Amino acid sequence: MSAIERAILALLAAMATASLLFLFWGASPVEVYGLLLARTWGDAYGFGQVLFKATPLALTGLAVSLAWRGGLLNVGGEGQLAAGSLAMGLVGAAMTGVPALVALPLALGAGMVAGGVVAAIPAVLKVRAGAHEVISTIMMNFVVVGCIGFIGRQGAYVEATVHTAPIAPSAAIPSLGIAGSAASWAVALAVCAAVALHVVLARSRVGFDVRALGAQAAAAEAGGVAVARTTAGLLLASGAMAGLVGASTVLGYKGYFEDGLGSGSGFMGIAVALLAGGRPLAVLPAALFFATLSHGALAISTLVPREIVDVVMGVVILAVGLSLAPRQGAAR
Amino acid sequence: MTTALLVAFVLAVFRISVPYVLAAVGGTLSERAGVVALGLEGMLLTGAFCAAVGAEAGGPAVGALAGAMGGAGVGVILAACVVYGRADGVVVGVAINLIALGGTRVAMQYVWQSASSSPTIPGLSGGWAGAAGLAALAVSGVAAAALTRTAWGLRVRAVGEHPAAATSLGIDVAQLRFGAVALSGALAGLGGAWLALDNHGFVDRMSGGRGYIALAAVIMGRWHPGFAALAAVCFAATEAAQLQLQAVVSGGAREFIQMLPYLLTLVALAGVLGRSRPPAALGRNV
Amino acid sequence: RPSAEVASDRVRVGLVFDVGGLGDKSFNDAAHIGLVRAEETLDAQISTVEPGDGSDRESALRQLAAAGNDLVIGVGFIFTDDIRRIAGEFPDVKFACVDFSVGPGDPPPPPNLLGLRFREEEGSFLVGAAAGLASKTGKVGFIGGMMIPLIQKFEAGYVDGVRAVCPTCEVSIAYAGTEPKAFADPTTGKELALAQYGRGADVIFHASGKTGAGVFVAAREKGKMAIGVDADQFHEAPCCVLTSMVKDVDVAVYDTVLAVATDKFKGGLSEFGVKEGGVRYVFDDRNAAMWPDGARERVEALSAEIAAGLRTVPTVPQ
Amino acid sequence: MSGTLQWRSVGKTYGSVVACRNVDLVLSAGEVHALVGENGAGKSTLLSLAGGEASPDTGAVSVDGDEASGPWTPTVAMANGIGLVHQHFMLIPPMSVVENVVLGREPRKGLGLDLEKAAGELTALAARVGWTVDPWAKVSSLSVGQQQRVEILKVLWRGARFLLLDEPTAVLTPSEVGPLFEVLRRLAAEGVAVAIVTHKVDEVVHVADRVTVMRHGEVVARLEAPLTAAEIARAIVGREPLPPPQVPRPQGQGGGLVVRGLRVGRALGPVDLAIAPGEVLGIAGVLGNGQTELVLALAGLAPDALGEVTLGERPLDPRGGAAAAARAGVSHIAEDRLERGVVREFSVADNYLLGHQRRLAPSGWLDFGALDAEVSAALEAYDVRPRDASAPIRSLSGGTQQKVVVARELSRPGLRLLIAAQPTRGVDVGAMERIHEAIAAAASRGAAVVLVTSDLHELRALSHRVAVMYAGRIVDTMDVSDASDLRLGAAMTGAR
Ligand SMILES: Nc1ncnc2c1ncn2[C@@H]1O[C@H](COP(=O)(O)OP(=O)(O)OP(=O)(O)O)[C@@H](O)[C@H]1O
Ligand SMILES: Nc1ncnc2c1ncn2[C@@H]1O[C@H](COP(=O)(O)OP(=O)(O)OP(=O)(O)O)[C@@H](O)[C@H]1O
Ligand SMILES: [Mg+2]
Ligand SMILES: [Mg+2]
Repeated sequence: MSAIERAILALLAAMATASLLFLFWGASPVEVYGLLLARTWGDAYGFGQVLFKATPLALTGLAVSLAWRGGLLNVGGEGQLAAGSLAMGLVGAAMTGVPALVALPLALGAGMVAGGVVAAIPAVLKVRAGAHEVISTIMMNFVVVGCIGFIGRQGAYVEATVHTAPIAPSAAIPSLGIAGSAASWAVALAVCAAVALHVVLARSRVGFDVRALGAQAAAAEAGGVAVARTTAGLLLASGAMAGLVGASTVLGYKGYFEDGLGSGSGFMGIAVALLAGGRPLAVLPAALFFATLSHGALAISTLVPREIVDVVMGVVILAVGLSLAPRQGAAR
Repeated sequence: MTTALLVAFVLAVFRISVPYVLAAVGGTLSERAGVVALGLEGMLLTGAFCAAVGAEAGGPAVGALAGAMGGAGVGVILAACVVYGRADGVVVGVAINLIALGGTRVAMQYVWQSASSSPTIPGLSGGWAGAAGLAALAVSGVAAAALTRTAWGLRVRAVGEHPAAATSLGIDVAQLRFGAVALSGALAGLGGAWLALDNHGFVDRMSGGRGYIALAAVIMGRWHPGFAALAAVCFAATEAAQLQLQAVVSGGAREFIQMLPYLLTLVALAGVLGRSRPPAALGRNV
Repeated sequence: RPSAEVASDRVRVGLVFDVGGLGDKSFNDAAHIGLVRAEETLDAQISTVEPGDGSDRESALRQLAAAGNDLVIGVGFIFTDDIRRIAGEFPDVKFACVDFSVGPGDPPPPPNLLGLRFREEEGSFLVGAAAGLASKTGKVGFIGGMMIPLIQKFEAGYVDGVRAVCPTCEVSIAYAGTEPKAFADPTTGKELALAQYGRGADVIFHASGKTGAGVFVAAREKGKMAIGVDADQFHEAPCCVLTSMVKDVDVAVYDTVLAVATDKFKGGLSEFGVKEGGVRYVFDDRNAAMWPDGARERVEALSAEIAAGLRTVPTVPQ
Repeated sequence: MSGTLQWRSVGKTYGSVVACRNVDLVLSAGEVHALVGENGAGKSTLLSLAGGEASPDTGAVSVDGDEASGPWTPTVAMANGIGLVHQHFMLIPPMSVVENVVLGREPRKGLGLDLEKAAGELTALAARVGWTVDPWAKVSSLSVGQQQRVEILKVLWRGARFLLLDEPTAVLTPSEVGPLFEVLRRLAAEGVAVAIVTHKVDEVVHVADRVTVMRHGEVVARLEAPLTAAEIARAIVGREPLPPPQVPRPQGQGGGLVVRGLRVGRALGPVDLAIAPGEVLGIAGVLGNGQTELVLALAGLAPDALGEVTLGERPLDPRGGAAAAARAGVSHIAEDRLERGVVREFSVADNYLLGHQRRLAPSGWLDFGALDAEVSAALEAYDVRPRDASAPIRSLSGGTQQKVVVARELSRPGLRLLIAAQPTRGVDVGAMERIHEAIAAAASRGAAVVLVTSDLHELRALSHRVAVMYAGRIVDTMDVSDASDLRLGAAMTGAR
């Protein structure tokens, strides 16, 4: 079975599950799906919102995929993207009068650095003390949220609000202008990132090192891969990728950082990466798919509880997981 | 600290530790059998929800039972996918947690017409804290004994370390893993039930990441039920201290007090406890 | 954006809930009650949306505005910026925002947007005074949900109220957290309350959404007093709820619908304090027994002082 | 037909691979029966069919003439007295010996385990066979030879009458092989039927009463004692065996490998040694006496190593990582092929690339054209079958995988030091010849060669000098002509 066939199968399974839930709720599946599609791909605004929602998912999905290919599970996307977004908001706000050619890269760079810094602690713990990155990145999520609250209240937030001052216009990423939707050119950034990551993984020496490390660390080490350096670098790069999420939310949409902005995409990025099997190019459709469900949820909430969509997303991941499972008797 | 405050603190530690300890012990069993325990969060949440439904219908005892069964149900689904469906444990864990999150909210709207919380349910009075805390610790002791002293425990360890070896000796690896994961679900579900019963109600996302912390405890406890329980209690103690300290500390330090448990975990991970070795076949299908 | 719906005489109202959503037994439920009353008495046609994460809020507002509603209401300060933006895009639709926040230097809201603001500090002051009078130990507590300026307003008013009647009283302050989760974490609420009770506090005021459920559990367990928030929360712990700081969100919502229905809607800011009867404390047969003699009178006097503008209550913790 | 284990016309295919075809074989009480053949000939498959770990597509396995009525599972096989000792040990390292032995058939006392009882039985059983074991020792603390005893005791404790051993000697040193064979003979004399798979022809001559030779899943010859090595080798490869390769004595001195005071933790050292360019130093010793650490340190993979290593007068950092070592001209045929030698999930080509990725990506981008050319040439030169660079390496037989590893390591330009650790373990006679040739060729091109092997034939055939390791040190060094069994054996047991 090819990857595409598997994905379709998983999708069908999830749709069937959802249909049952809809029926149980007394809503016609046809009607619900119709509404879901009409409000997402069926109208310009909805499509724009899908693109907008897909961008953070793609970036965190790429972040998780990258680490995953090197044998690491980065569960710290939430913290990394929050830190990156705050940094983008603060640096963006400081860019008044600075031309876009300087302001935008600086703001983006600040987000990547902040995301990377958050990932640095798990990275150091991993290579120095052998600490499991799943646990340390989860802990970092909690720590970062606390730190952001502290920084915000110590003056980073506009008084009596939970958001920072607006960014300079030159640091803003232009909107795509799709029917008033929040979609911005940050979409292009995500696409470029996916392509770049794909090329690096498939064709570069570093990418080969990462793949070898992920497949079998001891053999990679014997093959000249600097395990500690590559592992640490990988986590940093993954954090930096997640730190880019603010490009879509802060620079491309809100124009400032707000407490909780973009949260949830770190966690969903894991699901996106899993659905994509860790392949950067497959991350893009996977992100679009989850974004469609996520935005469609709002539309169908008049007919059925919105949260059914969460269940559907879970079932999709489950179905993909099952369809990827090695068949009986196959080589281990 | 006066004696009264000390007692209050100890009771708080007991109360807070119950879900951590039960989930950590469950997680230890699951991982010792070779199945990644990433689904603890979903088990806790489902357990809490089922307990609230059960308690509303038939009182706290029914609630506790329903919680354990709800958690076990999640465990069964997870085990079916991982053990018989041969899916990756991490993937299934992520999926299960997402389904539990959405599923409890959907079910809440069905049962209570509210997406955010249940009505007040008959729960357990404050006096239960000590008993529940001790019972949870006792469970960890029983689990430790079962792992090291019984044939079942020997087999569980074997399938987690070297499933091929176990198979070659006629042991049904799938069945053992299935049982261990279902049991871990029941334990975590019971932990979730405590959350609901202690608070006389269920609220959306009630587990609040405790499943992940319990997983951290499993690792910090080096996959030993006793040490995992100890790690869980340490976690509860820092959390309790954090909550108690809030009553006396003010200002910007509060954020840092709230981070205390997580910071301590990071410090512990930084090598204070040394390196640990997971079960050799953890996460590997046969 | 043309509305595809058939025009009708009935006033059409859409409402978007805050995090926590319907069933939180305080803020969102209060808004819902006002809306339902409008449906029943004004024959309003209502629809509601519970958004998920952040960006859904704007989408939900937009969805309701585009669907031909006459009035779209956002429940919660977090809607402030989104609703401003959308109000600009849909000049023919009227908007209202509960807990609309205005920072220094913010422009006034557009003519089709009404910001509904409550002076929570005033109501909090009154229940603070009640707490100071009812406390036998001279120690009272405050438990906030997420540590944000809005909740710190409650804290500031409460502390000031306690001090006004009992300058020597100690007030312990605690917050459940710094994430939105802190409004939905009864376990932490219970622990914080038990910690404060354990240190001698005998009245605790919570402003923490669903987290407060844990505060009430603790109050019942310890037989100590608690103060509800947003709605009258007496039933949460009939033994022990001294009073509640009621914020009449339902009235504000109902009045706004009424204004639209009768073509009297005006944009701008609408403030609800003690004077307007938008925030108040609860004293009735059910809780009277918990109030010491003369306490009621004392709090009434303070209330009158505030209503008359003789007393200003701080909005930021001192 | 009592006391017999019989394969009746059994056939087994895995996908498109025919592992066994129409095999008839009888194993009788009292005999030691050797199963030989090339890699992938179907020997292990035959054993696993008997052990109930795989079920035959055609035919059946029967014990004492009776075919089992139900499915032939490991449990049923065990109950019928079949004891299978796998090539890769089926022991659980962190558990004790007795726990490993009783697993699946635990004696109980109330709710708990009765390990004391089992430990007593185990000690008695071991004594009967002539071994001493500590039932409470952790398996991970045992030497490979001891672990193998545990494996054998494990099946005997379960009442095995048919002892099936898959390549039991592949991991043993010569000094351990002899005693094992004695035990096997003794068991056979007691009425146990023993089947043994091995690639070492001499061992067959030494121990077997009868020999079955397999090729491509079929039985191609049945031989009976008295046996000659040449006859067996001919039957296996289907042609005359090649003479061992000639490695010319090195001419020049200096510029080779010099090691001074090398230590790795407590396991190794201090060790001093020098190897001239073109010289092969064979290292003998019982497994676990520091050979592994020595190999890792020379390959740059020992982070806790101390001491001085120079190669061609330039320093070589034993902690510096494999990449630095490779730049200095070091190639490493890893001892544990499946862990360190190959990335199991990678294709043949990607495995070839491993360790060459810097050379083949001078700009940071991989030069796939150059890689393809090199891989095709290597597959051709080493006769790797199938000639498919994109096949996953795990689909190749162990010997073929090893050929890819050898090809990769010997293709390093500027090769100055070749470390070959157990280069032909588990490899069939044909592949072994090819690998020996390659090592000899590397030496004659001027590389210093460290050959760590437990195969004395290999050691003597390739080495110029032999060093013996014991307890982390080199206890004896001799010219290969002086490396008699007696002298080697004495040094390996520490009795110098
Ligand atoms: N589980 C399996 N799945 C697929 N193919 C298999 C499996 N086991 C064995 N084979 C194939 O069956 C053939 C016979 O394998 P077997 O292990 O019996 O060979 P062998 O004679 O033991 O080889 P060696 O000397 O290398 O140990 C090989 O071609 C192998 O690739
Ligand atoms: N599950 C499997 N799938 C595919 N091929 C397999 C499988 N198991 C074993 N084989 C193949 O069977 C053959 C023999 O396997 P075996 O386990 O005896 O190892 P080997 O080739 O003897 O290697 P070594 O003895 O060096 O460890 C090899 O070709 C191996 O690749
Ligand atoms: Mg074999
Ligand atoms: Mg073999």
